[in-house]
Amino acid sequence: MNKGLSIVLMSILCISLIVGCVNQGTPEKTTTTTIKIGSPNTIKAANFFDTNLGVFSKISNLTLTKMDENGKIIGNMATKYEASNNDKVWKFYINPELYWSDGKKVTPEDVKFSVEYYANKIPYAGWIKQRLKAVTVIPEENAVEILFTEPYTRTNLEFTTYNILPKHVWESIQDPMNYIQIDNYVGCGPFFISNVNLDSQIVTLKKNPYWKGKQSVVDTIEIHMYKTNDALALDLENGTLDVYYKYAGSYPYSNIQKLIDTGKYATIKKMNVGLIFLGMNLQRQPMSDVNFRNAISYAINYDEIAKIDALGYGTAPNRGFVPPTMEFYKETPKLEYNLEKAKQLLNEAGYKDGNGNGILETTDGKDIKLIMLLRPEYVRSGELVQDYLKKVGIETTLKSVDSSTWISLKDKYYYDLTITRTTPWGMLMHAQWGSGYFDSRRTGEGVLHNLSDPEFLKICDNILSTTDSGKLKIYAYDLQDYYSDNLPGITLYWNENITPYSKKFSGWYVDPLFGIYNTETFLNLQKAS
Amino acid sequence: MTHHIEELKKYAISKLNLNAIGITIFLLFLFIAIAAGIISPYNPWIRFEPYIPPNSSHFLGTNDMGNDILSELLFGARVSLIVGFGASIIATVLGVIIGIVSGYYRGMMDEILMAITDIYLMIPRIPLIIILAALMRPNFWLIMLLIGFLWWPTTARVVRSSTMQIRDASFILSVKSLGFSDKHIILSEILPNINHVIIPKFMLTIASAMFSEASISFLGLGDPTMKSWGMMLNFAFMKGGLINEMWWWYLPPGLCIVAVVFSLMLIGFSLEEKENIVLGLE
Amino acid sequence: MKMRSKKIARYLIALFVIFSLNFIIPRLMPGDPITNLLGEDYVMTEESLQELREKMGLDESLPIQYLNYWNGVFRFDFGYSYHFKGPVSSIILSRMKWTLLLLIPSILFSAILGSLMGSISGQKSSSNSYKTLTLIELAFYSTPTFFLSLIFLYIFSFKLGLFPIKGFYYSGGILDILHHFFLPISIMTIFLTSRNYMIMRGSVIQEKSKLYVVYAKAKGLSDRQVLFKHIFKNASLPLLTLLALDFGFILSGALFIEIIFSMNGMGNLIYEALLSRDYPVLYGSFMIISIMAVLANAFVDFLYGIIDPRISDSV
Amino acid sequence: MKILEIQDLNVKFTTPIGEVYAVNNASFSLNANETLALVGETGCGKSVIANTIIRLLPQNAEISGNIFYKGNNLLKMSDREMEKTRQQEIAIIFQNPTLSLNPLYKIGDQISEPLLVHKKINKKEAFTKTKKLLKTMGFQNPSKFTGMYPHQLSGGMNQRVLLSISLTLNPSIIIADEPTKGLDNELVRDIIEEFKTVNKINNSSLLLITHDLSIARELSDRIIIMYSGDIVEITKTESFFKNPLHPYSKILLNSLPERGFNPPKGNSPSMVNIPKGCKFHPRCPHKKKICSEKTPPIYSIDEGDVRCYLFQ
Amino acid sequence: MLLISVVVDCVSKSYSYGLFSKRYDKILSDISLEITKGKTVGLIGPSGVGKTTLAKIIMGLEKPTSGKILIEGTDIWHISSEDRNISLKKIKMVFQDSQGSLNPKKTIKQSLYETANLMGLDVFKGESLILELLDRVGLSSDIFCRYPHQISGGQNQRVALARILLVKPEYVILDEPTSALDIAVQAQILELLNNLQKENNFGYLLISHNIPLIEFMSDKVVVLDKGSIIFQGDTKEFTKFNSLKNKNNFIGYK
Repeated sequence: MNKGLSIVLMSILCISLIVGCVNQGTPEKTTTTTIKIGSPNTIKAANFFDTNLGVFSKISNLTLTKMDENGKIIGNMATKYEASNNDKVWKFYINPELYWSDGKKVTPEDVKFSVEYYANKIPYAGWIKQRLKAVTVIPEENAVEILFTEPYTRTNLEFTTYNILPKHVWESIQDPMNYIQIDNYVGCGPFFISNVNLDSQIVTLKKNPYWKGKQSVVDTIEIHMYKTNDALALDLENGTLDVYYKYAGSYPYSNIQKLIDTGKYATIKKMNVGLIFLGMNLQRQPMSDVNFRNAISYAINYDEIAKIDALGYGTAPNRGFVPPTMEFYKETPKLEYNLEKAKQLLNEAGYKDGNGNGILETTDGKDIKLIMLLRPEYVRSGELVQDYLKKVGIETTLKSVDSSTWISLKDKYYYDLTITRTTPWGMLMHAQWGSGYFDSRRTGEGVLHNLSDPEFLKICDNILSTTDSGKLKIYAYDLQDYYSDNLPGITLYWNENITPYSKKFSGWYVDPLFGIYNTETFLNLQKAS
Repeated sequence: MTHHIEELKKYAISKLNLNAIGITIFLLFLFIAIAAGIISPYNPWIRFEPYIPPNSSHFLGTNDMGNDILSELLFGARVSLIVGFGASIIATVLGVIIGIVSGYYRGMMDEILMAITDIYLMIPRIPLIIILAALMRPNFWLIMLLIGFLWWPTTARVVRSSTMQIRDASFILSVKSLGFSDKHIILSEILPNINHVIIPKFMLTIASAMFSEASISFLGLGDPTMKSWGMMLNFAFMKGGLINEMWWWYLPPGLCIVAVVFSLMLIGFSLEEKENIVLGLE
Repeated sequence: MKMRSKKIARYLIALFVIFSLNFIIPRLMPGDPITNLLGEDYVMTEESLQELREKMGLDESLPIQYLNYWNGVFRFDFGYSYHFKGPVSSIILSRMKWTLLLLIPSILFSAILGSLMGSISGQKSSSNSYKTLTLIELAFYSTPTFFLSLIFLYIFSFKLGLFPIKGFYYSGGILDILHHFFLPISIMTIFLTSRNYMIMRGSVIQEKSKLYVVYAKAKGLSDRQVLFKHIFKNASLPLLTLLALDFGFILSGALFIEIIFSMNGMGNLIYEALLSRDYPVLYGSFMIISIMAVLANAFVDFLYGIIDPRISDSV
Repeated sequence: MKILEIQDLNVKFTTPIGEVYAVNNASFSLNANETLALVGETGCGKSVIANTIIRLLPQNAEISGNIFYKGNNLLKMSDREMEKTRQQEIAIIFQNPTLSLNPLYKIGDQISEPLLVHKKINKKEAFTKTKKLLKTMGFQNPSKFTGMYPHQLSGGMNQRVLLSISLTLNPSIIIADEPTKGLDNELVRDIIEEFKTVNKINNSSLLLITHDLSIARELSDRIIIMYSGDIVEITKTESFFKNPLHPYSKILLNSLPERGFNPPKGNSPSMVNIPKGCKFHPRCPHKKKICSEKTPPIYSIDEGDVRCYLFQ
Repeated sequence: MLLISVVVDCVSKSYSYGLFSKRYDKILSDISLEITKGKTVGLIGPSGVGKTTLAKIIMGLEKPTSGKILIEGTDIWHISSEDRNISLKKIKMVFQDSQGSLNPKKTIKQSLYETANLMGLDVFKGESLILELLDRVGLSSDIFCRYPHQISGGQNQRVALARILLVKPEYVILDEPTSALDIAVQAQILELLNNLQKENNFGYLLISHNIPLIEFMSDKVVVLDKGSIIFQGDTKEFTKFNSLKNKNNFIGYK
């Protein structure tokens, strides 16, 4: 019987080696150029309006506008755009050289259809529905005019995120949110989505044969989706992939050095528009006290957090919240780590350890014991902050929850402190400069909506009522000063987004919104010699 | 039982000494858990330079926070064993009570209790505990309670079937006829006679609980404030320990879990084999 | 007949309770499923939220929701998933086939390997080489699946480059699928084999002290004949039962393997549904697993009836 | 003709509580066509002898001596040879018939199994033979019977199945280890009849191991009395009941119902605390000094062999 | 007469299966007999006719489906459970499986002491009484620290008897008390039983399938078959009945 067993085991070993080797030998097809992107952003359904597929389709279904390298909004599908009548009428001139991947021409009708389609069918485009009066096509100018019932200054910014759809394909689709299509999403960019395969977790984009613009050297783009960062990192190190992409995110800092050591990759470092911050429940004592907030801002060792959590890819932030990469950034005082000052400020603000148990008390004599609500990825920062606060006499309990629970608990204001991040789009939403995270009149998954100070709301409204860049600058400064004085959120660090790419290709282009994933990148990519 | 086998059995001695290995490993870890405060080189919460590879002052280097990994590991023994023991005590107490009541009193009570047990057994436990852990927010004690309250059915079944085997034994009938109370019979007559199924089951439950705690922690649903081995592993994988080949970070907690679970299973299985009881079934 | 109807009643009650649990537990959880329908940074008006809520029936009172829930169960309609964009039943079916592709070969291989090795080891329980084998198998049994998967992934896929790191397939060919499945199936097989091995070993050790085994030897059967003609069949009964009872356990092993190998199967589906609080998918998955677990138990009961005549006679 | 000869058999077990001398210097022989009863109290080592003959003792047994079967020493046989000897030459029946049969197989399969294993004939043939055998054993409807499972039959029926199995290959020796223990009087009656039938239709020798003197009386030609691992008396059955030799034999007979349940004094020694010298001496009414010092040898006298200094 | 006996009056027992089922298995039907102090009633019949069930019913371990159990005139199922327990104290039972009737995990000493405690005896009095009783049943105190499996079947049965003597019953049911014992030991135990009866004026119900034993021990014999009594009378009549029946191959052999 021993013999029989060993035969079984041997044959299993043999099969494994054969299977392993046969597939090893599959030769790379050299006739076509394929870019393989590894991404931790996974798609749940082959639905065009899936958050991540929406990002991936930015190069297949162009948006009306886009953001350039410097954060300025420029035309994309529209060669140019203009706003008139107090920002109520927006006119977009459509590039006449665009063709859908099935050969039909892109017309203003498609844009009109898309805008109305979003307004009527797509829940997250509710703002369009609320304001939209009419969309008119001006055929002679190859343009569309979008008319709103009220002024909307952020239209050009909003339209950086809406992929224009081919009317002849989508008009028959009644329920787009639940529409599933695996092959051939007709697109008008240099590439179109040719296949969304969830079983192999690959999204494939092929060259749009009717693309009239600059021709890419890339024939196929494959986006390989991974459920764990480890597997993704291993495939990158293997050289199976060409580039890493995560929407609004960086390659994990801890894995970068190893990847660079393979010699196959270079990195693009770009200051993140988003950031990591300590949010506070401003409706509760003692966080509602600006002096308290100010005092604890001195208790945090920003350099250490940046070192431990961002591994040197982070920098100590300013009191003005907004990172330098944003338009109209104002230099506000640096956030400072000064334990003595923190203690002194707390003392001055009336937080004293009256009963000598090592924990400070609020003015009404209760020990300050705070609950810090965290999603798992911020646990380490949380541990650090907990330790810092302990040093000034504040007890903190960490509660780590999954993201849905986090959302529901923070919406119910069941927390004292939380650590969360802002995304590039998030920094731009609402009245920009991160205001969308604080304005109590809003709701949303990632936002705290905990600030109802009239002064703050006024600044937001000011921003929302103008497209004039001179005025905007003033208001932006106001907002940053407000942050600096009131500290509704304390930035922990500003960080850099690192995107590793294979040295086999060069010509990567990065925009602040979508990182390297944009048409420019794929049109400019060159095989490195 | 046949006399023939009885006669031969009297002569047979168990040659299984595997559990000596198990007991040695387990006692070693028990010692570590108890003496963690004395034998660990540092306080596991103190921060040194992060990501230091092993050297003479940090035998297993430091982690992403700069905590000494060896100290974390030694303190982790305490946390992991408490989870295991706590959960197992709850599960065993529940299982024994339900099993004995069901097996001793039989009848309607038995029908109902066993129906509940069967249903419990069919529920996919790991997914359920993942949900419940997410629902009630990860907390060390809570995870322990949850595992305890979900892991009793197998014990209950074994205890029930052993109880049923001996409830009609003459010695139970004779003490019953002598006028002893049910309480006395259960505690003093039945319990000592089913010890041999409870103890290995208890050991296996500890192993299973530690195993589950590690799995839950790996999904990020563990208690981040407790440095259990599962949480250490979670951070090691989350912060690039595997990718950066920092074997000193992810292997030790992994191997410790394996070793303790291994030792407990070894003890459990050896005891079960000795008593010829298969895993948990009638 | 009585035993059988009692068994059936018990299975039905089990299903009822499990189904009801599936209804209750997700609703006890904090986190509004509506918020999870939207992307992180998008804003939504309260009306459209309300509209969606109505569409999903979340605005009804709990008893009504419960009735609707049962109504769905009977029509095999597990609702609609806004996350996965489709009827839950078809989502589950499409995922299930891959999970079964992972599970069925592993269960089969492990049943064969585990029971063979376990029974031989049980018969020769005092032999040192089999004691060593037992230690090795026990070590595998003691290793959490995720840990084993990560180590294997690292060694075989990364260091040796033998197998792909993620997914079910790349190009879709049979060899390609095999290539992708080899490592996950191997891990699952190793894990389940160790488990079957331990069960079988214990069971054989128990059986071999029984009189019929001694008698079989006295009939002049060799050790191997005794093992495979007599002990094996009797000893495999507990293995069968445990295989059915621990269906959920086996499936959760698959969950971790699927996450680590980025495989889009049932395990990952549950995990994703859990993180996004996708009630319909959660119910659906749990229900399918529960139905499968109950069916597995019923099937084993049925098998028992065939294998063990004492059972069918006591009916 | 001696078909089985046991010479100086010693069986010792090493156990946690010490060494157990289960059989000491046992020598006896079994003649062709003879029924030999091995009688003794529980734990006196009689079953150990049976299991030693077919070599089914646990591994911690230490055996010395010789067991010659038709001139071959069974204790020196290879495992392979021994497997062939079992059932074909020497068959055994255990005391608990229901537990001796595999609960998961049909009676027919279990009866024909020795034919399949040893004779390598096909299943159909084996079944035909099985049914024929069952008919001769007095089963009216063998076809129905072969399709049943052990649990569907009574203990007595199963005992008959075991007997049938032991006859399948016409062995030279059948060992019956307490075939009637735990059975009702009625069944005991039946089993005795069965054995008588077997003796008629089969020319095999029977080694009957029992603690029940009445069965020994009904079935056996000769009788061996064991006490605490020692053979104390070997005699013709008839003469044993008329004139027992050993003092132990006497008290044994006196405690029989028909002799008025006369209780002996004292208890048999336990396995580990065996008295020196004659093991029976603490209870013996005739004990002499030498009895507590030296184990008496076997003395052969007219009526039989006896291990007692009274016959010096 | 009633006051110094245990009377089984028209007792029937059936078991029903399942919750909703109507299926009954009738084990005993209309059994009546009387156990008198100082006398032995032999109960004989093939196995599986309900002898043990009857014993359990008399012991109060099971409730009869119909009929009465009167212990010295008290119908035990028509009184409170406390009163029943008091009545039942008068009846004790000796089991067939001598080895199994003592807890294998307890030493002989523990088993006996527990019983003494139950009887409310203090340690001192208990110990002397136990020693006395051990002597009475023919055991020396050196078996005190042994476990049941370390002593022989006969000794176990003696311990069981000693334990019963401790609780001072008036009636003892002997369920196959010697069938697992060797013949020589059987004779010893029977002698002991007879002596104990003489000393304590016990009423015995002796259950056995061994005819010579029944004839040897009993004053009256009851023959049970298929749940009903087919014969009841004194031993002489029984011998006659038996030899008659024996021609039709009814019970056993000699």
